[in-house]
Amino acid sequence: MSLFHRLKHALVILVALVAASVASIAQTADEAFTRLAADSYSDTSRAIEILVSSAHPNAALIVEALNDGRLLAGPGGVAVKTAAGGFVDARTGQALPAAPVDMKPVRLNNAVRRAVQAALGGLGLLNPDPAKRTAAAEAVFKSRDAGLLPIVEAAIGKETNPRALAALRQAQAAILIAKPDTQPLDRFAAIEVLRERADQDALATLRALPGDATPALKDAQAKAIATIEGRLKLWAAAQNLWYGLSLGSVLLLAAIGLAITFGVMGVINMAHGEMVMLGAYTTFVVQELIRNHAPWLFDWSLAIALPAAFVVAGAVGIAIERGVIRFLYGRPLETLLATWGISLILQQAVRTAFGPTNREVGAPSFMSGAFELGGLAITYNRLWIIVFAALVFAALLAILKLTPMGLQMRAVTQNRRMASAMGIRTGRIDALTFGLGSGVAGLAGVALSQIDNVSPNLGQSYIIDSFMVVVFGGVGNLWGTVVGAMTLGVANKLLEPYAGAVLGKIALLVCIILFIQKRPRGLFALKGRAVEA
Amino acid sequence: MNAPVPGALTSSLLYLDGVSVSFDGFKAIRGLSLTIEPGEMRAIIGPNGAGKTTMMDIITGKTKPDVGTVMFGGTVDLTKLDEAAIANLGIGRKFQKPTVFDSHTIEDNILLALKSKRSVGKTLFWKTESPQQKRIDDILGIIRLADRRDRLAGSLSHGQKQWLEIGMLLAQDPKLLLVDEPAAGMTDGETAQTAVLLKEIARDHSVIVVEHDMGFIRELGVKVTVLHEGSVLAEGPLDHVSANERVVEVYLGR
Amino acid sequence: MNSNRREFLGTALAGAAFVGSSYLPAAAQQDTIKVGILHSLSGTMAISETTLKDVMLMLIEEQNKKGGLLGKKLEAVVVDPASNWPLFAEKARELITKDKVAATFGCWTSVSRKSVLPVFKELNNILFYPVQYEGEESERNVFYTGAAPNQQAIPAVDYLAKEEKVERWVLAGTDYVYPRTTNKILEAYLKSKGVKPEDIMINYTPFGHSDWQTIVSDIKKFGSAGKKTAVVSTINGDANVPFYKELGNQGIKATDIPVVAFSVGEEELAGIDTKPLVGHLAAWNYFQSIKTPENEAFIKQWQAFTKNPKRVTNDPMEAHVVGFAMWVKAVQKAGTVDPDKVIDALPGIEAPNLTGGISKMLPNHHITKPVFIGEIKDDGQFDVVWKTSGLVAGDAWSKELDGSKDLVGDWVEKKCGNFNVKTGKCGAA
Amino acid sequence: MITRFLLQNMDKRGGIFLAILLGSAVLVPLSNLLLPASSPFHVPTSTLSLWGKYLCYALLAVSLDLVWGYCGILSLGHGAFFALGGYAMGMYLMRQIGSRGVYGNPILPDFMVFLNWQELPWYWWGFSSFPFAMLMVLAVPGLLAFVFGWFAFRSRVTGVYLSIITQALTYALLLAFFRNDMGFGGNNGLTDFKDILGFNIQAQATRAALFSLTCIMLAAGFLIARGIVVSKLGKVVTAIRDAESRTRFLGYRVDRFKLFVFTVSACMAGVAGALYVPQVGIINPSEFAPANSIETVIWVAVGGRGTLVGAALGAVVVNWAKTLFTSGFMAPYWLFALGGLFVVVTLFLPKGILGTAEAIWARRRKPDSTPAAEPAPAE
Repeated sequence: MSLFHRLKHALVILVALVAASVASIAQTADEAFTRLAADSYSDTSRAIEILVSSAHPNAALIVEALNDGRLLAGPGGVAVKTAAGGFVDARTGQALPAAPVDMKPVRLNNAVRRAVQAALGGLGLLNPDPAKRTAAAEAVFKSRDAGLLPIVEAAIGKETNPRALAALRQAQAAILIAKPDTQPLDRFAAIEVLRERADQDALATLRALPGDATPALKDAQAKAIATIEGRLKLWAAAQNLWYGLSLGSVLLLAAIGLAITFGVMGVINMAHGEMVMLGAYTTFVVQELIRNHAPWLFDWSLAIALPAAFVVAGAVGIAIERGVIRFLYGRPLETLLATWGISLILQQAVRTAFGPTNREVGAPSFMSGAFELGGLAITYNRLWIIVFAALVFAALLAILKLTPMGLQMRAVTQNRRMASAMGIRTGRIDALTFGLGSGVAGLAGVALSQIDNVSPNLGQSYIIDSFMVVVFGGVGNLWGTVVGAMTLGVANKLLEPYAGAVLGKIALLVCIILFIQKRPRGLFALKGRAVEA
Repeated sequence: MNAPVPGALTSSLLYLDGVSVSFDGFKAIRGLSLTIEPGEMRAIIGPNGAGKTTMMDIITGKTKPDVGTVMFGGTVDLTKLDEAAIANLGIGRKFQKPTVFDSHTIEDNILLALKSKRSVGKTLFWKTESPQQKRIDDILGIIRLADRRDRLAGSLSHGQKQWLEIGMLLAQDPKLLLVDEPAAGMTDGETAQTAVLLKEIARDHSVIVVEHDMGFIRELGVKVTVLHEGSVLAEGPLDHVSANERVVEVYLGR
Repeated sequence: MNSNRREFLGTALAGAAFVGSSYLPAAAQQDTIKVGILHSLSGTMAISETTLKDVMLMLIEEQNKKGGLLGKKLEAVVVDPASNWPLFAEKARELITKDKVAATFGCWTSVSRKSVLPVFKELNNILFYPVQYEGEESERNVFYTGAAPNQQAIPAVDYLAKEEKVERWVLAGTDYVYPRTTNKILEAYLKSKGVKPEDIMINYTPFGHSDWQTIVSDIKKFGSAGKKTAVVSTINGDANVPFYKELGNQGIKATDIPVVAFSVGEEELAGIDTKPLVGHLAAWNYFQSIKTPENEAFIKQWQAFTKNPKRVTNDPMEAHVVGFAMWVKAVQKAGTVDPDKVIDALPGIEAPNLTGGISKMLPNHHITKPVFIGEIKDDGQFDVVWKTSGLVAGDAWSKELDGSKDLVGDWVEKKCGNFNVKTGKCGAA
Repeated sequence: MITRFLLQNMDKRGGIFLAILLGSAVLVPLSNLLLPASSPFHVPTSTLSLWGKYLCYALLAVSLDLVWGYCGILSLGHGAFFALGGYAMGMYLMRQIGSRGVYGNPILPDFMVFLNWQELPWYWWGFSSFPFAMLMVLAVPGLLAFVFGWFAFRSRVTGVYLSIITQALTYALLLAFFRNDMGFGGNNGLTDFKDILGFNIQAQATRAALFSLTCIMLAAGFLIARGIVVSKLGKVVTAIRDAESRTRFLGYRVDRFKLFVFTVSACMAGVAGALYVPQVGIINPSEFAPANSIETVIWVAVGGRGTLVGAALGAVVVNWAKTLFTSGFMAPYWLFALGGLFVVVTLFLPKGILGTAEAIWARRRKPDSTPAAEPAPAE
């Protein structure tokens, strides 16, 4: 903290524009550049401090370069590699004719990184971009540095952007709460501001109220804390629900292909997980190709991987159906064994082809990061996965209900002989149905590559869960699969805070076992005398 | 042969009253009432979907009715019992599609059906005594399979399987037999023989026969109940029933 | 073998040991000296262990180029225990009795080591175990070339407390013995440094845990209490990738809440986009990025051997390099591959490690190692930000745990692995 | 009565199998202990313990064949019963270590000392007594099977659904036993055993005795299973497999028969696990892995479902192949071989080795006779 502290004090000086002699700037700058070249974290931190406090004309340039790893230093001096690829002398700002020879990038550790961010943040209070000002105010809020109060208050006076203004007021409130000599009236106002902010950080700030505050203040503080905690509890429940839905959508993706092969065709495909794995590896291969040949397409890599994964997994599925499963219709348990064997072969084949280690699948920019929605933190990748799961489900439903192929599939499922008599090529439909189920598993693989390992073991970790979802939801009913997946996902996440991840999962498994006793054919089972032959 | 038990609600052997059941909104049986007297043989006819098999399912405990009374022997409420208990009360059933144990020998099929204690312990330490062996031999004689007793049931022809299943019913020695389309898929000769066999059985058992084959029913010469859309349409001797306009309408379409 | 009935019917253990040891000189008379490699090549552990098999093949090939050992060529015997623990025991027995290996290099998980341990004891052979583990073990037939907890966990915590001013700790691990023990040790250590119990959060997850949303958000919550917070991760294997992905997505940056991991190395990072993870830490005894001539030569050799210029190296590989060098020296010193003589020769043997130091085999069968703290870089490598001034001796028994603080392993003087300094006896308290 | 029960209708195949087992029970240990290693008839200790392991698997396979081959219940969780039996034995062996553990605690096993357990959990009480432990070897798997089966069979969960929930059962147990808080040693399981009934567990004589005992228990398990199968109860059970509802309409309480067979089978699997642990030297939660249970199914399928002897044969053959395939140049290809085996057996050898061999034999002898009893697909 002390570094931060000093830095802020330095900023006061900077902002107040206390005149500094050109000579002293030059002298301190000398020290800073020597330190930058010293290859020591503490020297680097100190150098930043000096540069910023002495208002070196190139301070922003240097600090930003350091942050991006573009700052080079060595016995020959300090240079900045510009974004365009050229080189600039850090001291003079003049372009260098060629890449400097004896310089290495200045290294960062977390301490240096924090110093850099603080420097950027402090500089940011005056940034013309309101978003940067907001971020800077947020940094001040977290530091609660009393030395910055005058600047913050000055900034409030000039601020026109409402978001930045709110952030600045909160920063002011945070400083006022913690500062020992604040007037009680100001503190009351500060507590009110924090109560309105009402998040985890506000809570932490409120607790920083010094112990010698008046009883009335303490009372207000306690009330504000209670209000915030109550609100947070509600948000926490909502957040949990969100996690549950997100887990549910992952389960749905993993299980929905199975709902086709198992639910519609009655084929126990233990190699289903491997179809998911193949989808994930297809994503990897597509991304490798894009990285090597067309890097500008990277953000589209998943979109390109989707049809590829569908085709790869679907084709493997069709091959399995034609090669093995079609000889085993009417013998579900034998199918189970054969497909288990296939799953072992596929796993080891992938291990041989791609190596046993995890493969890196990158996230396109639109799937990285998170945003806040009220008190909810929503990560983009989870959001996209939920959307994707819904789309896949809708598409599948449409295929089954609306297309001629779906009609034929249902016909074959319900009465093979009759369908055959009506001219449907049942063998072809079997293969296509299985291919569809496998292809959908491949699509799931693309999505799962974003949140899980891309390794030969990927599929195995989902197979039991997938079966649970399908069986729980009721075989032969796609809606049942959705309800099953969401129920299991939410139940799992609601149990987790109380029972822990492991016990929660065990409890859920036991519940499913008991549930199947009650409804042997799942939540949405077909009834009727035809059920048992 | 079965005197009504004292305190019984009815003297009939089987008594169905106001029975209804529906599957996913489809009413398979609606307000069905039916009475079978001890020693009676009854034929049940009706077009496809009339609820014949569902009725059998209800009597044998496979399906539970939504509403209605099903009493056996005047005192026992069949809706409260499961299949095994009902079978042990003395209700035997022969399925439409002959269902025998394909991987057992013909003799073992009869042995399994033979009236005896059905508990786990009793079967584990079972030893076939000579009276039981004699009964098995008798039945094998009746169903004309004595010379093939060591063959696997799976190797029998369709008609022989029907007989074997009737033989198994005999071995069970039930008070009431439910026979679902015994003549289906048989040659004319076999059909005639089956009718003779059933009449023989009916001498000391109550029998319900479900059948499509009018000739077969005529041969049996018993009271007929016509089912339609889950309830009784007509009842009486075959000639009487076949003269009924509604019955003709149902069978021949409008 | 001129044995008679009585000998065999005598004390049976002696008999078994006799059978075991009497085979080995016979093996030595053959043309080659066999070295067993006991790493899973299929199943879930293949992800980590296959590499170690390749390293061993490379080292043996290298030694043969130098003329072999005791004038004979070395011969690698590779078996695949298929990530199946009982199969590990079976394969160990096969290596020793059927293939008559002089020593075995192998195992990764603790349970696989525990599974083969009785076999190595019974048949009196040598196992080199290259992975960091929970300690609390010192066996005559096993040489532990990976880190004990005091060579990895405690220096890392010290670093965070000192350099990053961490006051609040999340100890997150997979629920098995290594994290449990390490966290027990760390908890005791932190408390002894004045950390309050409410500033320590301990969390365990199952193997292969993939849904980290709740736990990461809990960590975030725990970290927003105003004090600097860090996560000490003993999360194992496959669970790391989804964990780090979730960290990145929920925006937990190393500057806010740094995560220091003990099971995440270059190989694991090869499966992750490390850009969001820059600054998170790992503590190891070796990093590929360490610039020493030995290490650069090794990396070059390895990439040439695997014909893959991008192939990474990691800590357990270095452990095998050091262990193999020590074994070679001990065999040369003993003049034989007879396990008893080699076991006696090993303590005190020194071999250069790849980071510029000289590691030494200690009487407790652990080795001295330097400790490095590295920060993850955006290219999947580590940038060493701190290291111990010298080499740290591996403690078989943790000083932080009540049960083991009085125990030392000493196979040279005391001839036992659990000598109790209080009672002055081996084992029994 | 018991002898009559066990030996009724003994056929040639069963007789040969029994003779081999009992012969091995006597001759192999003798050869191991008495013959010098140079003798061509000497059985080395490593072979002894390897085959001891195979025979434990064979007993597990026989128990699975009893429920799957004859009753049509495809249990994908039989490994759970095996592991529970193993844990019961392991707990006994742990308690036998006494104060010889590394920490020298006379009561607590090492892993408890190490994680600061203060006292022995209640479910460990009594395991220092061998008879009690042996009772538990039977009772724990038996009870679990009984409770599980009571629920499942009563509510008529059959076929694939049953398979999937048995898999869920063993998976739940896997997760539970992984937890260190359960007090079963977590992932490391129970290990470092010293002696059994006072005999050193690593001694050659003990190993020989354990091998002998395994042969005898396999023979006993085979006899019991065979006794059940050829009795009238066995016929009922087979009838259930082929036509469950028909059996019900004959008045048999299908759930009770299934429950009986399932429980007996679980106890048998428990015994197999109990014999396995002292010979392998470790028991850990990975034995609960669903993959292990599925592998057991393939042993039975390879040997010949519904033949008992075939199941034992399948277990030995597959595991022998595993030993072979996981060494030398074939090492990385074991999973291909295993996976291929699953596919080939289901496609081309639905009756397994023994069933196919028998069919060929029967055809050659009596070209016109009906094929042997063919296990119909279980639905």
